[in-house]
Amino acid sequence: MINPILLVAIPLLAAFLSIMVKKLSGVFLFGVSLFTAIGSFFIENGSYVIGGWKPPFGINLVVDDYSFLILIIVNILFFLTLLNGMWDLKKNETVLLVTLAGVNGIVMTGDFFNLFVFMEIIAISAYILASSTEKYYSVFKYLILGTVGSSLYLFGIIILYGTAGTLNMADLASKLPEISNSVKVLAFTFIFSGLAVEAKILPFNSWVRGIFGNSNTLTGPMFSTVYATVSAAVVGRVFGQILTIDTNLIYAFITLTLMTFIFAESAAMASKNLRSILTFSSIGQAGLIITMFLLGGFYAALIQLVNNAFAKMVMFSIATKTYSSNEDDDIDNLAGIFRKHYMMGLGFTISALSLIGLPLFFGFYGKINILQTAFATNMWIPAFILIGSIIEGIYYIRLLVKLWNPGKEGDESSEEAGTSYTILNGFTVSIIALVVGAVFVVAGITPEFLVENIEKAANSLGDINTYLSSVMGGI
Amino acid sequence: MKRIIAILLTVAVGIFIFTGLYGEDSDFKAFGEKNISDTVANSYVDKNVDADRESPESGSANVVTSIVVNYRSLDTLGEVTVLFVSALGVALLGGFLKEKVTFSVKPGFILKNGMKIISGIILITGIYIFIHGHLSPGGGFPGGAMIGSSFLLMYLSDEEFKTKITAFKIMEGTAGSLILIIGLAGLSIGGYFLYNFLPNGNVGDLISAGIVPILYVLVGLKVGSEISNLLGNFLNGEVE
Amino acid sequence: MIEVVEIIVGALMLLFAVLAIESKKLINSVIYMSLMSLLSVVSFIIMKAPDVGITEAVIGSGLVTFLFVITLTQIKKTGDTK
Amino acid sequence: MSQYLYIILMLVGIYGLLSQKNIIKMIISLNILELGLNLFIISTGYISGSNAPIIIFENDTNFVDPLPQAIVLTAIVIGFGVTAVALMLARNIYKKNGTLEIDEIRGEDND
Amino acid sequence: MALNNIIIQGLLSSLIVFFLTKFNKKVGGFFTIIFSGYLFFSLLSYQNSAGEIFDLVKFGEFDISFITSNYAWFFSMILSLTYFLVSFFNPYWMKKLINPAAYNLLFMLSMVGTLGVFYAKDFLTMFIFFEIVVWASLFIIPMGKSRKSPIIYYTISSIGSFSMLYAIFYLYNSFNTFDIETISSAVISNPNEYIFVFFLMIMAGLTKLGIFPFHTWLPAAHGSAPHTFSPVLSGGLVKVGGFIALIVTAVIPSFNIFSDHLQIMGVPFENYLIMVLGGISIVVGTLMAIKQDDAKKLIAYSTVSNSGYILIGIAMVDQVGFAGGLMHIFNHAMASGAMFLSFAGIAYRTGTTKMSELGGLIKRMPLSFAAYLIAIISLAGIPPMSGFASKWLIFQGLSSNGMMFLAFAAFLVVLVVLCMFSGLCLLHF
Repeated sequence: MINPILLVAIPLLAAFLSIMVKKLSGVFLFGVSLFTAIGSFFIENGSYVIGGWKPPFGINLVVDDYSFLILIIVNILFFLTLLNGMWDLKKNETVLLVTLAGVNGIVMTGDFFNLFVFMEIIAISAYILASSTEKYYSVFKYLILGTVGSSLYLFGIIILYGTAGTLNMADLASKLPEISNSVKVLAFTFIFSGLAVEAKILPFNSWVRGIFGNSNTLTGPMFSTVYATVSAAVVGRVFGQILTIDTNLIYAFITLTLMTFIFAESAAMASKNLRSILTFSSIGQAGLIITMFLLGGFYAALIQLVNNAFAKMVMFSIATKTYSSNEDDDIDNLAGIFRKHYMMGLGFTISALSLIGLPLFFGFYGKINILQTAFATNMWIPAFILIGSIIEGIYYIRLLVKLWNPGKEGDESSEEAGTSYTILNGFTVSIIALVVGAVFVVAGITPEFLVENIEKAANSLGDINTYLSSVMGGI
Repeated sequence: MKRIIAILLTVAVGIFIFTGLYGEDSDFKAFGEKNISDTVANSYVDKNVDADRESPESGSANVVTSIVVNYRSLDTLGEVTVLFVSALGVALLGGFLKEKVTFSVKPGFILKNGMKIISGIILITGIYIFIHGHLSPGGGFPGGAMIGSSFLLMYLSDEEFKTKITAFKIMEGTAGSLILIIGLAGLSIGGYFLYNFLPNGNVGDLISAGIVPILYVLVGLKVGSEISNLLGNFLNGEVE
Repeated sequence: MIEVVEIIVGALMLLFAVLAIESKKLINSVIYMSLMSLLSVVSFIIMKAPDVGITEAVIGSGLVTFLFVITLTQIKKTGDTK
Repeated sequence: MSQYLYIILMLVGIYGLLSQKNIIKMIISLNILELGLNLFIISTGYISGSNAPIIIFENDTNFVDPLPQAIVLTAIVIGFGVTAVALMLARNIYKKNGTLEIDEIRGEDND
Repeated sequence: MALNNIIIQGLLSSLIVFFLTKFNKKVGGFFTIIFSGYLFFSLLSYQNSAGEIFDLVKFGEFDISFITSNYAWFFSMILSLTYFLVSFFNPYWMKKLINPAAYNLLFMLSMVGTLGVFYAKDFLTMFIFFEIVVWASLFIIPMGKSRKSPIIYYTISSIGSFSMLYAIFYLYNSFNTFDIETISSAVISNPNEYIFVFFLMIMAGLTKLGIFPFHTWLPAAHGSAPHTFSPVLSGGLVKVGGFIALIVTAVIPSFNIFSDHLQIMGVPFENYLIMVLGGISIVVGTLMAIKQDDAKKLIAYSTVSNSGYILIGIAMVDQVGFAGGLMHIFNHAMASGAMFLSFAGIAYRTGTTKMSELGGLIKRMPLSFAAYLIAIISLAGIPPMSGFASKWLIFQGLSSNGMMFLAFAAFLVVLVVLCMFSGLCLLHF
């Protein structure tokens, strides 16, 4: 049993030490990420106050089942991503350590301004990681949008502070009924816009294409799994549990997220480029997951979150490795590449099929839960979700058919027609892909062993009272 | 055309904000009419957050300092980290950039030594500011910034000063590590991360407020070295 | 009385902001921006925030301006923009 | 009253971000936005007729709200870091593309 | 042998076949014969059992379970027989396939999927196995000629299956169950709600059967699939759509539910709409079939028209026509299977399926020719063959209900088919 603050403090300490002894920075990075990946299983539940100042006066870290689940997922993903991208670190070890600290902190924090600080840490590390692909203008767009978003978020929470006089999440949640409606609408809109930048929701996601579409084997999996998971999880914490929206504003937000889903899937349908397809699919999945969070279907949202995170990790690792090996990821030139890399192809295929929610794979369970939740609220939302997932299925099937079966239209597919590209040093990727694929299949047939924790997390996100008592218990 | 659209959007946002904030049914506290007693800051001012600690619980005369370094010290840690990361980022981007700033005018004798004197004065001012950060206005951030600007003058004045930049990395790393080590010491002694485990003394003394001045000095050193680092990298590209 | 000063300072800041955005030469807009942040120090002090005032004076109007100027000199060196 | 001016200052920054096409101008607009935001934050903590939150005499606690000041201290330093990174990016963009007008930058977005 | 064990063994057998084929192609091919035959014979014993419930697995909070019934036995017999017979071709085709291991895996998987659809106790189970059938058969098709036809196939069939999914969850939202029995007894009370569900659900049947608006995927998929899989597609998987139509119209008694709605010639207008679609696709399929040169595309279009017969027979719940429809399912499965297989043999020998290049085949491959001829005659509905009986029953049903238009269309089409196929035979063989 370890204190959750260590998940933030140890990586920071390692980061500060690693600039003094540059030689050991890689050792620090892998050791610390392994430590957090293992230690996240052993952190104690409860609320931890910093400096002994109890909330709402001090800052507190909250570890309930929800943040526990997210911490486990994020730290494991971080470690696997490092294993995949260890050829593309490019002197970013210290930045990655800081990123790890920020990610763990933003998941656990129970204070709105502290969330802002961790958001900035993650964002600036993201700008630096992204600029290692030397696509500076894309990074600049990301920087401008991210800074504007965090300023809007700060504006929102300051409006709340000026009205309710507190920055602590639990205290604010208990003071929320007294706040008048117009101030709520204003503050919620700004906080949502601020979080929507990282969460890739329209109209704030114009940066994603440049960043994800040009990613290398480190940044692609990192952004599409760790950052995506954390940003969605933060939106779930803030708008699912703390700032519950009781006005018609919720429909405006859901309209935005559903539009994000549909438009992103259509854009993925139109694009011919492996990383772009996966990019737009990530945007669409973010829209879907956040729709679920806003609808209150935390169980479905978390299942889809896990499904999307691991599937995207496998797919983005393979896609970025393909690009870095061949300097090209046009799917027409990649036809039949999985005939050469059978294991990667298997993992990629299972991940894709699980992402589009076909039976025998874990994604199907998430799909029926999503539909159940959506139907419980509204008749139109499931229709839109189904339309979007039809589109998603079509382009993923097109992708898989092309990558497995070389040959021109009209004659039998054959080995000879295959591509000349190969994927270099993909051993770890193959292993991880196979393992994740196996987990998807087993969890698709009997999901019990995997969904217990998710259910606990969803329940703990569902009831605010346990959260309040665990945080404000001292008062 | 784009301009007009921008104006329209901005005006729309402005109307949204103003109607939301100052509409008749809004209970947002108007300018200057705030009542501090209904915010959490009231207890910061009265220093009675934690009943079972001896009063004054956070002995720094400057309430802002006591908030920044004591009550909400994790924010400060995170902020120092932000500056740290941006210094790293400037270094990496400078590595891609590979161009160093040179000035057409070579600094003469007067300039060099005048700069040395002035930067020494600024340096001492900065150190004074963050040592007295818990008593008087200012503190770690402006003090550190002053240190940074004093070293900036050194950069500008003489060319071979840049070789000393690795010292800043050492200082940066040490100060950051020390902050975390004090925090972990608080965790081990008081049971809380960044716990104020030293006696508070009485308000207004130089040696008072427990770990607050120590932390603030460390924050100042770290910010100063980070800013010097950042400026150096900004001027010279990455320096290994 | 103090309110009048506040209003005047705020109005001047707005003026400088608009100038900084709309002026043709980049160096002018940088200078307008630093003037704006210097003025903001005054209103910080008026609003009883000396710490913020000092910090803004050193960082906001000192170092940021320096960074902008260095950037502009580098760009001017490698070729002029409008 | 002067709070309105600070909000308008933020709006001017947003307008600059929306309308300007030069990268340096965009960073300047970003700074204007952040400055207006900081002023607004401080103004929410202002109480007319109160002193700066520094204990000079014993038990004189007629202070303005100190928490926004702490927040703004943090925000200013973060803004400085972001500005430095942004300017470094601008230098890199200029070195790579030879321009700072975003309309003339091509070939970044994948496919 | 309990049903759920049979299904599980089928799933396992697909994996076994996969690794065996990796080990040796021919051995894997032979084992598909063994396993499909095993499934066929072990299902024979459920002829007279109805209402037995077998639980497969607990899927979250839902139960995946099977129930035996007579119509399910009938359909499963047809399907597993088709698979069994077709699987005899597999060992010889392994060397022509790019990906034999995956082929055998998906072959067995799609077979198990069809069985699961037939024996499903609730709609969720039905949908799960339906989707398994779709994606398992989907990945076999591009091993053949075309890389585009799988996309068409997936698009159309996912339009159908997703509308069915929407309907399923609509029902679950209102009745809080997936169970077919419970729902069929519950919807009688509120028929107007069932209209919506009826059309959404039969959409899946229509897409799978290739009825008129959705008929485009049949020639694309059947025409370009591997030669040994086309018979399964047209003889087997199309019948899954027939089964879903049966569930929606007959097992859930649409006649009683819509009894007080607008009746057209003794049939509720909902069913009549479906029958009209069937009639249209009879005509369309035949007319399209005439001008095809590729034999597989021709058979695919004839499949469209025969699906029209099946749909008419099933949607017209009248005693005689219903029997005709069910019987025609069997006939068409056998006949189209025979035709595709004979052409598979021809393609195996000659490498082409263009009929203009296949002159005088009767001398070289008399047996294939005979099988092809018999199948054609049976499909055309000429007396000695069983195709005549089923079509005659359908005509009777139609004419006894006075639907002369559909009867006439069907009859005319019989003539057209007759002329066409005989002409083709005389021309090309």
